[in-house]
Amino acid sequence: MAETKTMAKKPSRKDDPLQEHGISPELALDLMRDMLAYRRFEEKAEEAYAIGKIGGFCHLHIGQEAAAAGSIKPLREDDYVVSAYREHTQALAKGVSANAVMAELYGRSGGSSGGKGGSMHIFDEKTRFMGGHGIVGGQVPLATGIGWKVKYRGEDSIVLVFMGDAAVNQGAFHESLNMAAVWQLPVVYVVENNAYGMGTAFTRVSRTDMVTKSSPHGVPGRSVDGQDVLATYAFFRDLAAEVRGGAGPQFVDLQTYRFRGHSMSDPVSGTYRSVEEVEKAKSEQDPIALLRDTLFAGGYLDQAGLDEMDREARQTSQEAADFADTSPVPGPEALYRNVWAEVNPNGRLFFDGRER
Amino acid sequence: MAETKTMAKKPSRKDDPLQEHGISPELALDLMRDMLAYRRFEEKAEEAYAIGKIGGFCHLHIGQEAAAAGSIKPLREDDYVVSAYREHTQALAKGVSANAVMAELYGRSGGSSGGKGGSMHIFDEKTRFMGGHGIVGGQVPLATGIGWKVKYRGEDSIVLVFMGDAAVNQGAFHESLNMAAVWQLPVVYVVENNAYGMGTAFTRVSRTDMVTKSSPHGVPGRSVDGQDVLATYAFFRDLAAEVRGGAGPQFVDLQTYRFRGHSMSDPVSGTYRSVEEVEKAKSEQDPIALLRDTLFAGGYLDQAGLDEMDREARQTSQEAADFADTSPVPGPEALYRNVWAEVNPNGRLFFDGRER
Amino acid sequence: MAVMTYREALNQALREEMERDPDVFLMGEEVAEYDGAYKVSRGLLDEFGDQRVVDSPISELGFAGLGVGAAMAGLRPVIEFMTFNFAFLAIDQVINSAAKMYYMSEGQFPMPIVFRGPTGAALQLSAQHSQACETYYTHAPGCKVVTPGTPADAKGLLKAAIRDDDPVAFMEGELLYNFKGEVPDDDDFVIPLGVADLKREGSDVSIITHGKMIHVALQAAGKLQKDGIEADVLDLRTIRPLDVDAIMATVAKTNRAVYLEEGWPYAGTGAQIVSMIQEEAFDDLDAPVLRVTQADVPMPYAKNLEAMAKPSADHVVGAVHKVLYR
Amino acid sequence: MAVMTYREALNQALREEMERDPDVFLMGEEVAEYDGAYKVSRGLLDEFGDQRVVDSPISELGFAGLGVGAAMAGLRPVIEFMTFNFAFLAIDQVINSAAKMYYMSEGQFPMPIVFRGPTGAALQLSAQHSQACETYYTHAPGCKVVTPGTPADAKGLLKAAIRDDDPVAFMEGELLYNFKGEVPDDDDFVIPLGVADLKREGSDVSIITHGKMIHVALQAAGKLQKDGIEADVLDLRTIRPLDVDAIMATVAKTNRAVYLEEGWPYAGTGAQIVSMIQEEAFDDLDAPVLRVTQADVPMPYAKNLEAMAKPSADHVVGAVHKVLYR
Ligand SMILES: Cc1ncc(C[n+]2csc(CCOP(=O)(O)OP(=O)(O)O)c2C)c(N)n1
Ligand SMILES: Cc1ncc(C[n+]2csc(CCOP(=O)(O)OP(=O)(O)O)c2C)c(N)n1
Ligand SMILES: [Mg+2]
Ligand SMILES: [Mg+2]
Repeated sequence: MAETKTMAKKPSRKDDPLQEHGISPELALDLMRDMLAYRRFEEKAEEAYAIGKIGGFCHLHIGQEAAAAGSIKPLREDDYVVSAYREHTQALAKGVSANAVMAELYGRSGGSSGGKGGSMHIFDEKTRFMGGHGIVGGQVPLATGIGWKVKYRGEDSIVLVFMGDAAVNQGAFHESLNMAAVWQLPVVYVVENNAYGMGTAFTRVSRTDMVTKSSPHGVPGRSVDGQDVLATYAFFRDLAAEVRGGAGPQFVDLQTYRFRGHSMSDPVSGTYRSVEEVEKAKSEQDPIALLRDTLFAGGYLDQAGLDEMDREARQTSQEAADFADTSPVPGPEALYRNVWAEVNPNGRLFFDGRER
Repeated sequence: MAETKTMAKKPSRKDDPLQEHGISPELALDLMRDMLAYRRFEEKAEEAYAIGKIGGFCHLHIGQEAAAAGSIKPLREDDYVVSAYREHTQALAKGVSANAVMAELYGRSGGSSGGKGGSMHIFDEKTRFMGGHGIVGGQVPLATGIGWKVKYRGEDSIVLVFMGDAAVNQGAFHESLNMAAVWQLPVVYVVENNAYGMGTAFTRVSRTDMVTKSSPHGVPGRSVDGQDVLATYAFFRDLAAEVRGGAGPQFVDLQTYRFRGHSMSDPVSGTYRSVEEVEKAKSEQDPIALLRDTLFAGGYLDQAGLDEMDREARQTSQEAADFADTSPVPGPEALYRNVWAEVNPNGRLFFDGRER
Repeated sequence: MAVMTYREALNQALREEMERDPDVFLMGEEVAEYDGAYKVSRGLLDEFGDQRVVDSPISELGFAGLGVGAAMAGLRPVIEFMTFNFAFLAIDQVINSAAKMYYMSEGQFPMPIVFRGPTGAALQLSAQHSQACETYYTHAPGCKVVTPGTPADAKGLLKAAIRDDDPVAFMEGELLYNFKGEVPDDDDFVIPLGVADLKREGSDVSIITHGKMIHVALQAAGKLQKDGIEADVLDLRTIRPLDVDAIMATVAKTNRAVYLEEGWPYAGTGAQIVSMIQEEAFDDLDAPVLRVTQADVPMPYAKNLEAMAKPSADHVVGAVHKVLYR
Repeated sequence: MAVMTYREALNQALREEMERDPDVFLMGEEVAEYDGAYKVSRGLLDEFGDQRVVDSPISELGFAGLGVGAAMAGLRPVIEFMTFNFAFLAIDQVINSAAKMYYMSEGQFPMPIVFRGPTGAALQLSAQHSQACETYYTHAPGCKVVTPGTPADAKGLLKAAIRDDDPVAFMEGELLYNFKGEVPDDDDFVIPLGVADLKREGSDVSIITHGKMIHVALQAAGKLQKDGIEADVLDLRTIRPLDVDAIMATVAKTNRAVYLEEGWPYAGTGAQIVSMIQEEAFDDLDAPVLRVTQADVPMPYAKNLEAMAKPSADHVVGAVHKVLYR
């Protein structure tokens, strides 16, 4: 676990974190743009949910933007990303358009799944964003299978799969890591460790540290400060290279924090965490503020530049909302479309006796 | 893992293993009687299967007798034992009569489950032998729940659950150990590590050693030589005391070897293990022969005494077979009996439209 | 009669049974500190403590099996699935362990356990969170299935389920939790399993249903009345045990029936009941028994598609007209 | 026509499809070095190597989900469950992932995966190893279910299932593996899904069934002939897609039907088909359609009880006499 230490929260920063992490000013500014885009996108979704434009469960990623940008941006286009239901910004990071994601949240035909998947089921085959899955832990075996395909075909893509801290208590997690280790699959299993599964602190459902969870399977585990986008980017840039080089499956404890409630239907704080705890995290651990300070300190960005970036971010999310709003709802023919990929010429497949 | 070492195979024996392990001559002789009884019982079952008196799947414990005697004999009457489908001799060890177990294998009304469970489903409420379960790993959560009850009621029983080496790759195993650790349940999770799951060597389905499998859950793991009944007895005697004293859940890698095929329908050896490997184990790792040598060397037993013990063992198993043979098959009324514990006064529960 | 929500009725049933029997405990995700994802267990942690109201890890297979083991050893667990959609992970322990234990052990181990939580669709929760799961639990002998549609039924049936010595899948409805209704004050109000309830009387047609669909059935009955059609609305309340006498009685009276259910058609509850009606009341039938179900598709997210997919009062009215040859 | 066992027919189908398409691979417990628990994959490891014939750990949920992920990424996995009894552990991945993926993604991810293995009872394997699991897979839209009863059907349908772009639960029978029959030599012999097969012709009554029960049905038909009763024996072969035309055709011909299946009655395949018959062929029926199923109990171990529990030719004969009012 030597690396655990070196990667742990608050690495002793040198004068210039960009240099420390080998990140160019341009890239650092891009990461700022990305995180702002995610933040404004989620805030727009929050607004839209409040006025009933978005329904169902809606899980926001606010506070966890660095985890998305820092882990996904280092990937190649032909790498795969799989996630759970808190995946809007991860989809954006992998290259799905804000319009397509927002329209999906709105349940419109312009959405990434034509409005049939919704917030928890963003899929985009082109950018290899493989969902968007609602059963806690259910995406972990899927990612393992995608890694299997990469190895089977002798390709050099890698697979990044995200799960929450609570998902490591699912058997599917352990079964998957064991198989990935046995077959040495190019899969990086990333826990977005925001310390809580809904209202349950991880410490109440585990006696050990997150980073140990992969140990019985022979999958190396490391922790990284997921609020520090530069550290996170550098970490995943290097890890992706290792895995592409044949290092086999990896486990990452990506330490972050959720600024909102579990979903739009849940309270931000309550018996399970105090208002103070949340406020403290917001003021000290906001990944956007942290990068801003670094960029200001290094003279890479000033307030005017930041305001301009933010204006763009707000505009993009506003345009996404406008696109979603004007995108038509799915037509009735969509109801029975794509239940079956192959409607066999013989035999009945639908049994509800309704007209189609 | 310090203990792992000290407990590992071939402990450096002092002149007298009985003294080394604090085991009285009487107890050592009892353990010999027990193991002989198990061996002869299983051989009788083998015979009966060959002539069609026993059907279905029948998994023998031959070669693993020390694992049963050494782990279960130290327990109290009010301790619980739960197992999988290779459980005949474990049931005997916990105090279920040879007659009841054999009659169950024969599918007779005198069986422990009235002939309705069979070889894989030996249950005996009186002796707290809690089955006899056929789904690999399925018994592990059950044992965790029995441990929950012990803690819930503030009792000081402990629970011993047996599983095969292949079962640790089931999610149920990991979910259970995590819960047992979180709630500090008095459960000892014992892997009867006979190195193979059917035709699959453990090394082909795991990259790590068995003893590490409990590590992410904060459950201590230790290995013990399951062919050495004295070492095994001493180990479980001490461990039972620890757990009864509040040490919390434990994990044991009980190293043993299967002398027969996976079940009566499977070959003893084949592509998955060589005849030589099996023969070597039989000649060097037979738990009965190992104890015999110790007892002879220490002058606690001679050939005549052993022959007498063996005669008794053969007689007991013969009597069990005779009992089973003469025990009536279940009457037709047994078919619909005990599907429901409570047949509600209202409403229909059976839907086959048959006469009952 | 007190008026309370379905949620409060369940909460009362849990509280009363936990007070009555120290062996009853509640375990599941978020049931304790969070008061339950749907607040069904509100206040129970404070009243009964963390040994009897227990937050579990997200390990459905594990804690369902833990409950089964605890029941083998003599406790009476109430295992909450946040929703039955997640219980697919645990179904091995429900079917292979709970439903068979008593039989495999020839009566040595009764299985007094309740698995409870919402089933079926709420609003726009999409394909993985909107399934009506009854069929997965009714098919195998050894498991009872209870589907209350009103606060009174929720309270009386949950108390009966907890007292029952067999495993019970107790299926609630997320959209029912806020539904208000009268509940008898009787502090030991128990509704026996296996007794259907005629929620409305009519003579022209029988609308037979269970669970939250009773409200759709009653809505349909109201619409039908305007066309001068009087419908019996029979709420089965428990689908195993099944009140077959009540089913045959309403069919004998009206000679025409429609089965309404929330789930998918293929091998649904309706399929079982329709096939029983034609088998046991063949000569009473003046028309085939029709079924109204969810559209035979995974539940879509889009609001308009979800509304189309769900069985509606209009679907029921249409089916009733068909069986009346109108 | 070559005569071969059901096992050999499956083995041929796997070999031919793996030769035909490099994306097809077989994964499951003991499928490689052990040649399969029931030797269905004999020789395939040597021929295709350990990347395409893969021994898995005992992790049903994990390797079923791995297959689903591999299918999302473009492979065509054949996942073997040693038996479907063990697939209860994996059903979340079959229903929540495989059956819904194509719909949730609006057609972006077809799911060309086959889950195969034996279903139903063999001999004295007791309650946890003797279940007919069809209902758990037919209920949810998105999953196809195939149940071949002869070597020819086994070969032709497995090839079709592997080529199908939807998830298919391919259910075999342990007691069928040694069953011999003729299989066309045509080296590309494929039987399309959704086409039933009239295994015997008669005019007095229709015995409709699927899977290994066709042999019980034919046995019953033989007995009935002695009493001068001629039975149609319709083998559905695939129960989703379902050849409804063939069902209605035989009912229209005989006006009397019995559904025979190996599994439990409540919400079984028979319930679905009987309810469809009364709905779509009401006026063709001269008698109620009866069902013959396993006794509604977990499978007991004792030989005599197991024999009683299984549906037999005599049960079928009895039901036929009833529908003929004999
Ligand atoms: C199998 C399953 N059980 C329960 C749920 C309900 N649920 C959805 S998210 C969640 C908490 C997950 O927490 P975590 O894994 O930490 O992810 P986070 O929400 O913090 O990102 C629960 C209990 C579910 N979707 N699936
Ligand atoms: C869930 C499940 N999968 C597969 C099987 C079939 N099966 C029975 S025993 C066995 C091998 C288990 O090996 P191990 O756990 O090492 O126990 P052992 O037989 O060596 O005692 C398998 C694959 C099963 N019974 N349950
Ligand atoms: Mg979390
Ligand atoms: Mg083994």
